[in-house]
Amino acid sequence: MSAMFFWAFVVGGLICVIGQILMDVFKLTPAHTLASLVVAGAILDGFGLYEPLIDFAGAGATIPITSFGNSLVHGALQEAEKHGIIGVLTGMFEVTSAGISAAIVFGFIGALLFRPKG
Amino acid sequence: MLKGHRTWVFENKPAILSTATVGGPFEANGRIADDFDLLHEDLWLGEQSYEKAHKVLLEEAMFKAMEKAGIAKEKVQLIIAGDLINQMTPTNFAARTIGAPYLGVFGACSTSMEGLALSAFIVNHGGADYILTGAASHNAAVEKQFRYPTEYGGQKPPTAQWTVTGAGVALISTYGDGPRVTSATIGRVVDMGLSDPFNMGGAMAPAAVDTIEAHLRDMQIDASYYDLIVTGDLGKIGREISLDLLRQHGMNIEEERYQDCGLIIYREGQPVLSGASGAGCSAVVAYGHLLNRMKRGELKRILVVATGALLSPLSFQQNETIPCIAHAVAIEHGGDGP
Amino acid sequence: MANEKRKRLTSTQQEYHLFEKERETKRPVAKNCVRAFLVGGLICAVGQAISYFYMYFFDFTEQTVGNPTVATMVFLSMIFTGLGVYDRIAQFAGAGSAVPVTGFGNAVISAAIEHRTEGFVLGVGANMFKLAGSVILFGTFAAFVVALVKTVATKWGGL
Amino acid sequence: MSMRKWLFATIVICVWISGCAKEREVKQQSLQGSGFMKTNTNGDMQPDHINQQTAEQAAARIKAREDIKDAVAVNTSKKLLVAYQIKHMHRFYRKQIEKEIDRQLMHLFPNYQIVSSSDLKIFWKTKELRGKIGNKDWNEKKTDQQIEKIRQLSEERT
Repeated sequence: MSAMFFWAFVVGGLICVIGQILMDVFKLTPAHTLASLVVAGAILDGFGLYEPLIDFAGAGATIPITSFGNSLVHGALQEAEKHGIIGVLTGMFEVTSAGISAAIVFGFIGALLFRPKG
Repeated sequence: MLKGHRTWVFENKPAILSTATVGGPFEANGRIADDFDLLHEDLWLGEQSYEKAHKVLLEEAMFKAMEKAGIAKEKVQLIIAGDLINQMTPTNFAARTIGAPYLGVFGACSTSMEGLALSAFIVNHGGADYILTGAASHNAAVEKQFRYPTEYGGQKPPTAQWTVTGAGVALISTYGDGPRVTSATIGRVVDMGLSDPFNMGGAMAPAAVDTIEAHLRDMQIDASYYDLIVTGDLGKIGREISLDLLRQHGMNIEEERYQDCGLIIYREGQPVLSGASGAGCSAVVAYGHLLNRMKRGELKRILVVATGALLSPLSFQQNETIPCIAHAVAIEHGGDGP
Repeated sequence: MANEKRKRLTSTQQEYHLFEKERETKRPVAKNCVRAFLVGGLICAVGQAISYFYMYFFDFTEQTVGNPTVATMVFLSMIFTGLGVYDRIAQFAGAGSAVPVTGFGNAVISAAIEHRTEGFVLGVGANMFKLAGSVILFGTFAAFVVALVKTVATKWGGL
Repeated sequence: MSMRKWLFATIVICVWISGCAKEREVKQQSLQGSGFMKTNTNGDMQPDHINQQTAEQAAARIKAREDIKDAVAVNTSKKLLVAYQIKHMHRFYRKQIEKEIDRQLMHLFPNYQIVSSSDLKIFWKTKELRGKIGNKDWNEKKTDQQIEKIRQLSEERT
């Protein structure tokens, strides 16, 4: 289990370093950086490479935003298996709903509770 | 009266009767906290929104300036002011409160000197007896509009600058005593093709250089005529670049006599990266700190060159470069001009 | 794109670019990367701890623990954002706090908090995704393309 | 400034400590679990309890693989539940290893319905169940139900 923590730290940290390089060296805005990483995650899953990374690094691969692209592809593929090509469209948010719905719900609660501190 | 190509000389020598500056909590921890008339502990100023707080900053500075000069608001014949928020609503609302005739001006961070130049011109030619001029900015309101939500975690590069929360207002008149506004040079838009909104200093430096050179050329004076040439908000990088540019152009200028409002206002160690910026930056430093130093006799003649980056978030997203401008106004003690 | 931009510039502008670049404070890339690694790694390790917590005390498996973990991380992100701490951490950590899902949460929540003054419908509702929206758009579209290609390839390409 | 630094440091430490605390917690718990199991296996086996020979054999077979760290198994007369942990450096190939082990088990124990998983949660659950089998009031029916429950859990997907 401690190996899991170690690799989660290392892999998660490395994905963040890639993001930092995109921002600092390629001068991308944070929004561009995150969008690029999400697309990268989706493509990696297309090649079947992201799941093994999750098996290996656990939260180190599921917590970075790249996993968002991965789960979108996963949902789409799962549904596609069941319902054919139309499943690609309908299954997309099946797996990712947690991140988005949590962000929406907590975003609203946050707006009720807090004011920007500046 | 026009002198040279684009410099006005004010032969009636309008006086700055009084000034007032208001700042926020971050400024209260800064280097020139003592030069503020009013400092707020709360970034919200007790208001419902940052935009409202922004309006209050300017209102308070205006009332304070009138109070210090002993001029009732009915006697003010014109307000020339501006800020950075869309359609200048904070200034519009502040002008509504005062109720005097009002001209809103936008020159981004150069608004303070744009307003002062216009006010001096109008007063000089008898267009008004008393004019209130000023500029304000509010860190959170400006960040919200130009960058990201204030609580958003985006790392700012070392070239970025910190928007001042503050308002500086001056009351201009030909009657009465005070430092005199002797001349002003209106800048032209200079665009050197830079497009990084997190590096305004680098973009604005050529505009400042252009205006300083034009002013000295038009007035046929040397840089050493002024005890201090102070730029608006070039920050560390912009100041260095403009100093190098001036020297490259053969201008003899001493390091200590060439300063930047964006570097004066905050203390070393405050997390402002390259320095301060914002419409309020040159306004609070010039109308507060610098005029106080003139009153104490430390400075006799200063040239304030307020710099502005005339971009919007939209123009940046559409890949436009950053057009920049700088307006210079000479303020002299007692007003014995050249 | 950068080259195209440069071509449009006059020679004076190009000259100034070089002049300016020489004097510009460089981004401390190496330092930033180390910080991003440490903070990003730490956030992921916390995520790992949370998922073990859920696995141990509730009936979640490694397969299903992702959702509650992500939700908890976004919740923590809300607390830190609301207290005005997340942007401070981010100035230190850079991508280290932006890339994990907490950064996604921060983008949504900071926009929501910021625009509360414009009301809950036109302010919070309309602006919530002004930063994070692009992540959802590009993620969804890329996933659509990838999944489509893969489905078509396996069905008719005999892969 | 110093205030801000302090605040930041505090948060980092808090987050870190809470992370570590959780880890320790989990570790302790899992240690307790293994102790629990030991006392039970060492205890006297009741004759009317289900014969766990198949399970022992399966666990030993899986444990013998070089990519497996630990394995635990439970069986009834019809079902065989095997849970195992893959060595960390082999986790990249988790899917292949799972398939291989499935095939291996089916080959070795063709008379059983096989449920196998490399999931940590399933491992914990199986271990717990293995411990319970020694209890007096435990019977085959209960084991069967439990195996069914674990199978369902292991098949859950998000």
